[in-house]
Amino acid sequence: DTSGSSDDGESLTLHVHAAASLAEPFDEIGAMFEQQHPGVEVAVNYAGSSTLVEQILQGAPADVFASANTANMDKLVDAGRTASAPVDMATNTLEIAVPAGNPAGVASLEDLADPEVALVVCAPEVPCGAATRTVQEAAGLELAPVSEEQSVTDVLNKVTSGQADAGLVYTTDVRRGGDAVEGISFPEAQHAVNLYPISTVEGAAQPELGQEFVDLVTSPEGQQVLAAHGFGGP
Amino acid sequence: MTLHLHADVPSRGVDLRLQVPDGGTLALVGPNGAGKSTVLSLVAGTLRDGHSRVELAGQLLTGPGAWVPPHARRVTTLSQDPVLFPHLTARANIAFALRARGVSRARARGEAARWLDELELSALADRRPRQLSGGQAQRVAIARALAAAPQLLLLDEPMAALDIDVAAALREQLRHYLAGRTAVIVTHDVLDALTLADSLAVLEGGRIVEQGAAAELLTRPRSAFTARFAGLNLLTGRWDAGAVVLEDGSRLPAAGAHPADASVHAAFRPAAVRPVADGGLRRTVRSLLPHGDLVRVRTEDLAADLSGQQVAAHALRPGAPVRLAVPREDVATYRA
Amino acid sequence: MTLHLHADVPSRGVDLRLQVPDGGTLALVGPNGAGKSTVLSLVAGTLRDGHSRVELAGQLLTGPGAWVPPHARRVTTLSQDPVLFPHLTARANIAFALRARGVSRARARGEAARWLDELELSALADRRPRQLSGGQAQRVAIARALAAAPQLLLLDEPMAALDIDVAAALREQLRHYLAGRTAVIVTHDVLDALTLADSLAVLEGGRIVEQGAAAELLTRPRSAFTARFAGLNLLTGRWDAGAVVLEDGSRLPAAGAHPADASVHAAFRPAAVRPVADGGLRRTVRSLLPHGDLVRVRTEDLAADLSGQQVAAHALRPGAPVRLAVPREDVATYRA
Amino acid sequence: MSSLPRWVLVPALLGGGLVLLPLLAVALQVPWGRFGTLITSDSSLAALRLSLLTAGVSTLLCVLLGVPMSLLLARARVPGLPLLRALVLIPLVLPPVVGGIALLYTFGRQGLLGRTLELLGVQIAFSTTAVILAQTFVAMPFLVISLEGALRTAGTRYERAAASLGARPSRVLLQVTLPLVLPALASGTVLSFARALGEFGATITFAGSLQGTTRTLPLEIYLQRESDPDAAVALSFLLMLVAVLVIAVARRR
Amino acid sequence: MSSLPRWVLVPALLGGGLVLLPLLAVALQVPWGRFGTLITSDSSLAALRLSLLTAGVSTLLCVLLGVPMSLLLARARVPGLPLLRALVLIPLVLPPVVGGIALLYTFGRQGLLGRTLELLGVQIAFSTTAVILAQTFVAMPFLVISLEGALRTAGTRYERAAASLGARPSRVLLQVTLPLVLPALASGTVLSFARALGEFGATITFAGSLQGTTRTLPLEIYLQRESDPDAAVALSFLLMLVAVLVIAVARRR
Ligand SMILES: [Mg+2]
Ligand SMILES: [Mg+2]
Ligand SMILES: [Mg+2]
Repeated sequence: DTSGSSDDGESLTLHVHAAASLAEPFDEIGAMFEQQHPGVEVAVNYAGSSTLVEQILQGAPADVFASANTANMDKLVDAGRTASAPVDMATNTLEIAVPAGNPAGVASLEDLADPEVALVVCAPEVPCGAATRTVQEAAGLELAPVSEEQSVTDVLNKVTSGQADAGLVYTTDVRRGGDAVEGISFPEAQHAVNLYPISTVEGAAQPELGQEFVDLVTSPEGQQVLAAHGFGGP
Repeated sequence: MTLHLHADVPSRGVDLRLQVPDGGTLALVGPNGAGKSTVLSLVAGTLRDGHSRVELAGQLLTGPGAWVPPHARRVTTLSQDPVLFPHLTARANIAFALRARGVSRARARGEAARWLDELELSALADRRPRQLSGGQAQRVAIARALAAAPQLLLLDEPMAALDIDVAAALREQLRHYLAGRTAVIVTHDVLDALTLADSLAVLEGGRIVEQGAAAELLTRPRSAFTARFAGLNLLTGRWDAGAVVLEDGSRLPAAGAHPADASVHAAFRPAAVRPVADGGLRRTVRSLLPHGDLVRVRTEDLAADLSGQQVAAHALRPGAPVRLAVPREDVATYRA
Repeated sequence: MTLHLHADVPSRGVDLRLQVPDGGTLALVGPNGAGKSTVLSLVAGTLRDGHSRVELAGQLLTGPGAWVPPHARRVTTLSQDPVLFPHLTARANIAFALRARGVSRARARGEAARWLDELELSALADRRPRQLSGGQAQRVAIARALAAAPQLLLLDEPMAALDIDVAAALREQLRHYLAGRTAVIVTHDVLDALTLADSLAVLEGGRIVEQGAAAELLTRPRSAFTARFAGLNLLTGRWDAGAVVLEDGSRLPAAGAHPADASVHAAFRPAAVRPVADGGLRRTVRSLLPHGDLVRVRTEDLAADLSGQQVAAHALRPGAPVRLAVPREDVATYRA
Repeated sequence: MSSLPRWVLVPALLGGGLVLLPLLAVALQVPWGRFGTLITSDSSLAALRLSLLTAGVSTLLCVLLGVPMSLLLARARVPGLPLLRALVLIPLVLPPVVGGIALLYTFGRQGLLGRTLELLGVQIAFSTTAVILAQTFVAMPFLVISLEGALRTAGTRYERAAASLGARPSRVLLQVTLPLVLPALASGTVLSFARALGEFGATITFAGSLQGTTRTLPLEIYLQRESDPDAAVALSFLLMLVAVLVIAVARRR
Repeated sequence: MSSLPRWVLVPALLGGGLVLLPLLAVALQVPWGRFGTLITSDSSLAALRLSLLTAGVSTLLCVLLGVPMSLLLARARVPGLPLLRALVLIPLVLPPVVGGIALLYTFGRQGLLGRTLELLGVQIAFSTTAVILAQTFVAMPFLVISLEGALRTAGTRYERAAASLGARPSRVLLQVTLPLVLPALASGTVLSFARALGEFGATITFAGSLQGTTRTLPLEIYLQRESDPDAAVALSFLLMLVAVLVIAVARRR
């Protein structure tokens, strides 16, 4: 049985749908949860938050949904598929990512307006792009990016591969990029703090376990893991 | 297993009726496009066009409200191309036909071996078609067709792609196997018609222009095509006291007895024609071509096979006038 | 434009030398697999195997250190399949050959029209190959080949795929065009050899077994293949006072004058053979086949064209003994 | 001897370079020292195992369903066949993500068939079955395009000969038609397998990405890019290697 | 008449359903009332325009480079040809994202050729050129696979006849070989165009996404899914429509 939705008591699978940016902390929290609940397997489906909402609405087995923004969590709420009120579990703020060595010599947000700098940002249609727009307006800057990507991951990849001189990504992404990127924080980032809500899903196969997973994430233990990967507190 | 056919395919301008008695072999001859292939496709069931009717051994195969698919007709076609299945050995090709009619695997193997033996193919049993010569492949195709035990065999120029020697040998074998089997053969070769068929139908423009016993038709042709096919000269005129009076008034002495003024055909072999100094038929030489050890001289409407000496003595060359005579006893006449 | 060829292709067991003088036409005959195609491919430049040498009009086309690609050889092949370009009209097919040798577009159009006219194809100028009959297509192919103005024309069974009538007409046209052109023709048809070629080479097993003037070779064949190809009976024996003494001791009276005991060939037409009650050569009938208006009777080694009366009078049927005689003057003899 | 004009080499080499250089570039990026370790990690092995299993089953489905489709497209004479052929080939050119959306609309819980299937207790989306469906959807046209062309080229003369010998249609199909197009069938099968193995967009959209259940090798590569780019490159190279082997085997005659 | 056994219909219809139902499902989801508005928005039109332009140029490149490659693969007689053919066909089966990574490693600013190109003042990253390169990379094998098969099937007898008439290789190629395989060339060209039009993964990985410069229709569809799913479905349907038309034209004989 690969669907994992069996409740024959032998082994239970908890289906967690989490935004791709949560991959590393959630892998760790999942392992912790499995340790605390012998016989339970945590299966995390990582993808863009909007894809996850769509998949849950189309019938993907789901116990927990962790979104990278409130807009997508709201979609699930509006569809009546949340089992409890969503809880904010983390925040994330924008940071400038530059390739190792900072070849374009970027030092501040203003430098990104330089037409010589190949800047990559998220498209306004996706959450990180909305945040970028807010920051840009707060700083009164006119940025001319060479690309407006679908996801923050695509932005990060353009920077790590050296295609772009700079990109606007979340703090956690700079950390994920490892040695290939350097992060430059800037004060305007505080104008666009991104909230990560988490909720159990209506119609879940494991409602109690789901709630326990949400509780673990919001517990000090879980928060510590998130912080270790660069996330801010709610 | 008598075949009754009414071929009526307006799209190809074919409208004719044919019949082949049980055990008989009918040769279909005629120029390209005369409708020979149409007839074969109708009988084989690969053509369903028009308002045709095919009845074999009392069963309506094609007709109003009737349609027996090709595989259920028990009509097998053997064509110029042996169409041996390239992925099967000679033996397996023959066994295929046996298996197709329900013979068990074990018996099919034995029977295939018998057929291979019969056609002197045993040494080639395990060869694939591409390892066979044209004649060998065609022999396998014959064995395979016969192994299918068809009620009617269709032969579509079966020897056209073979070397002369091979064709002659195969013709003999076919003659043996066609005896007693009902068959239709389409051919461009008079030898096929004479060797293999009892009756002959000459097709032109989708119609039958001559029909009858093969030997009779080919010795007493009535159309220019049949005469050319049979290798004979054919003239037509009125009978007048031991001679045929042609359209231009010239007289061709001939054997036969007919009422005066009767319209008659005169047929004679090119080898019987000789050039003469006086009398004879006045013609103009069109071409000279070697013909075996003789020279075939063609005029407007006649062919003559002459020796080199004759050609030289009468100074025959294209454009030259010539007078041609035929011994009376070599000119067969019959009512037109 | 003399052709000198040394074909040496060990992988196909071919090793022979040939020569065609300027303006001459050589016929290559022989059983399947004798090496005829290998010779043509070597000359055309589509085969580069072995240690062969091809020299045309003084230029080394294939040889040690020399290799002229096919398109630069000015050697054009005309085969059984006309290989007309299917996307071009008859006119454009001919114009292609002209354009290929650098003729301007305007002149090519005019010259193509001339060729179409010459071969009576003008009415078909704008047809595509699939709208042409076999004979028409082959005439376009001839026009196209001639329009290429090759130094050497290779003909690979050019009439093999045509109806008898069409083949005969085309043979005449080819004869006209080959006069004065250097050409090699591969054929299975004695008519082609006699009509089109001045010299003849008989190939067997990759070697030349007979070679000489076509007319001479075909009236005085020296091999069984050549005799069969020429349609003659061939016997070999010792000369003894106006007769050929065969191996079994029987005597065949024959024309000629040779030293006593000389080894000689005797050749005679099947039509010259007649059955006799006494004497003659003792043979057994193998098969009877209609042959024009006669019957071709085959024995172990002889063929006889007899009338129906003769067959009936001597009760000839497969297996029956027969005594065959030939008028002395019809038996040509020559030193073996 | 080839009789191609020599200038043909220039664009041919340019084109070859355009395709081959990127493959070489990936090979150069592979961290060869860690290659073995990277491709034998738990998640890599799970992905490889799942990929081979699903691609195998998908290929089987492609053959079982695609061969009859090819036969109909090549042999049947009904009006509208060109349109049908075009429709069947769409997955070949559709962005796989759109293909995944289309599959969701069909087999998803609220999809065309999904509701009925749900009532019957069958859950397809986000299961290994969904991966197989997605792969079959994108890979089938490769089989059809290979086989249909071969069936047309082979023509019907052997089939007509077999029927003339009295063989029923099933016998003709199994003993004549299919053996004759075996090379094309083999080649189409292998192309389908390779395409199924490389399938990404439709899978992630329709089946999700769950280790051991729906996370095939391409999805694992995509995920690894985030955390361990070296592993992603190593797995990409592995995938390319399998694809080359598989195509080389398929196209050899 | 078709002589297929009747049971062939069952799997054929199942397979047809598997491919056709999802297409139907998308059609049913299209918000027909707003269809016109959705596909004529600024961003949709910019994406459509860019897609047609880049797919057109890519197709031209596929023909210019792919025809010579097909000729070499079909006619040249050198050892290792099956391997070369397999390598050239890889993009057919490679997950496009991996293709994009491979292109990055080659033409990226720090790639194999990218550094040299950068020194020469050629900037490929984030340009329309990058989109065209990505599309050409993934679409070329479609042209090669169509044309090479046709060239093999057509054989060399017309070419040999043309050479025998004295035609030089270039004349043979342009006036005999190519006209003879014109149907396959047309079909391969149209398949390439369709594939280029649907290209997504390699483009987003290699070229980025900027309205009017690199954001083609598939990227626009993907982006619209985030903000306006109705628009995404409408654009998907438009893309399918173009693909069907294009393939139907290509495969009609
Ligand atoms: Mg009979
Ligand atoms: Mg015919
Ligand atoms: Mg001459």
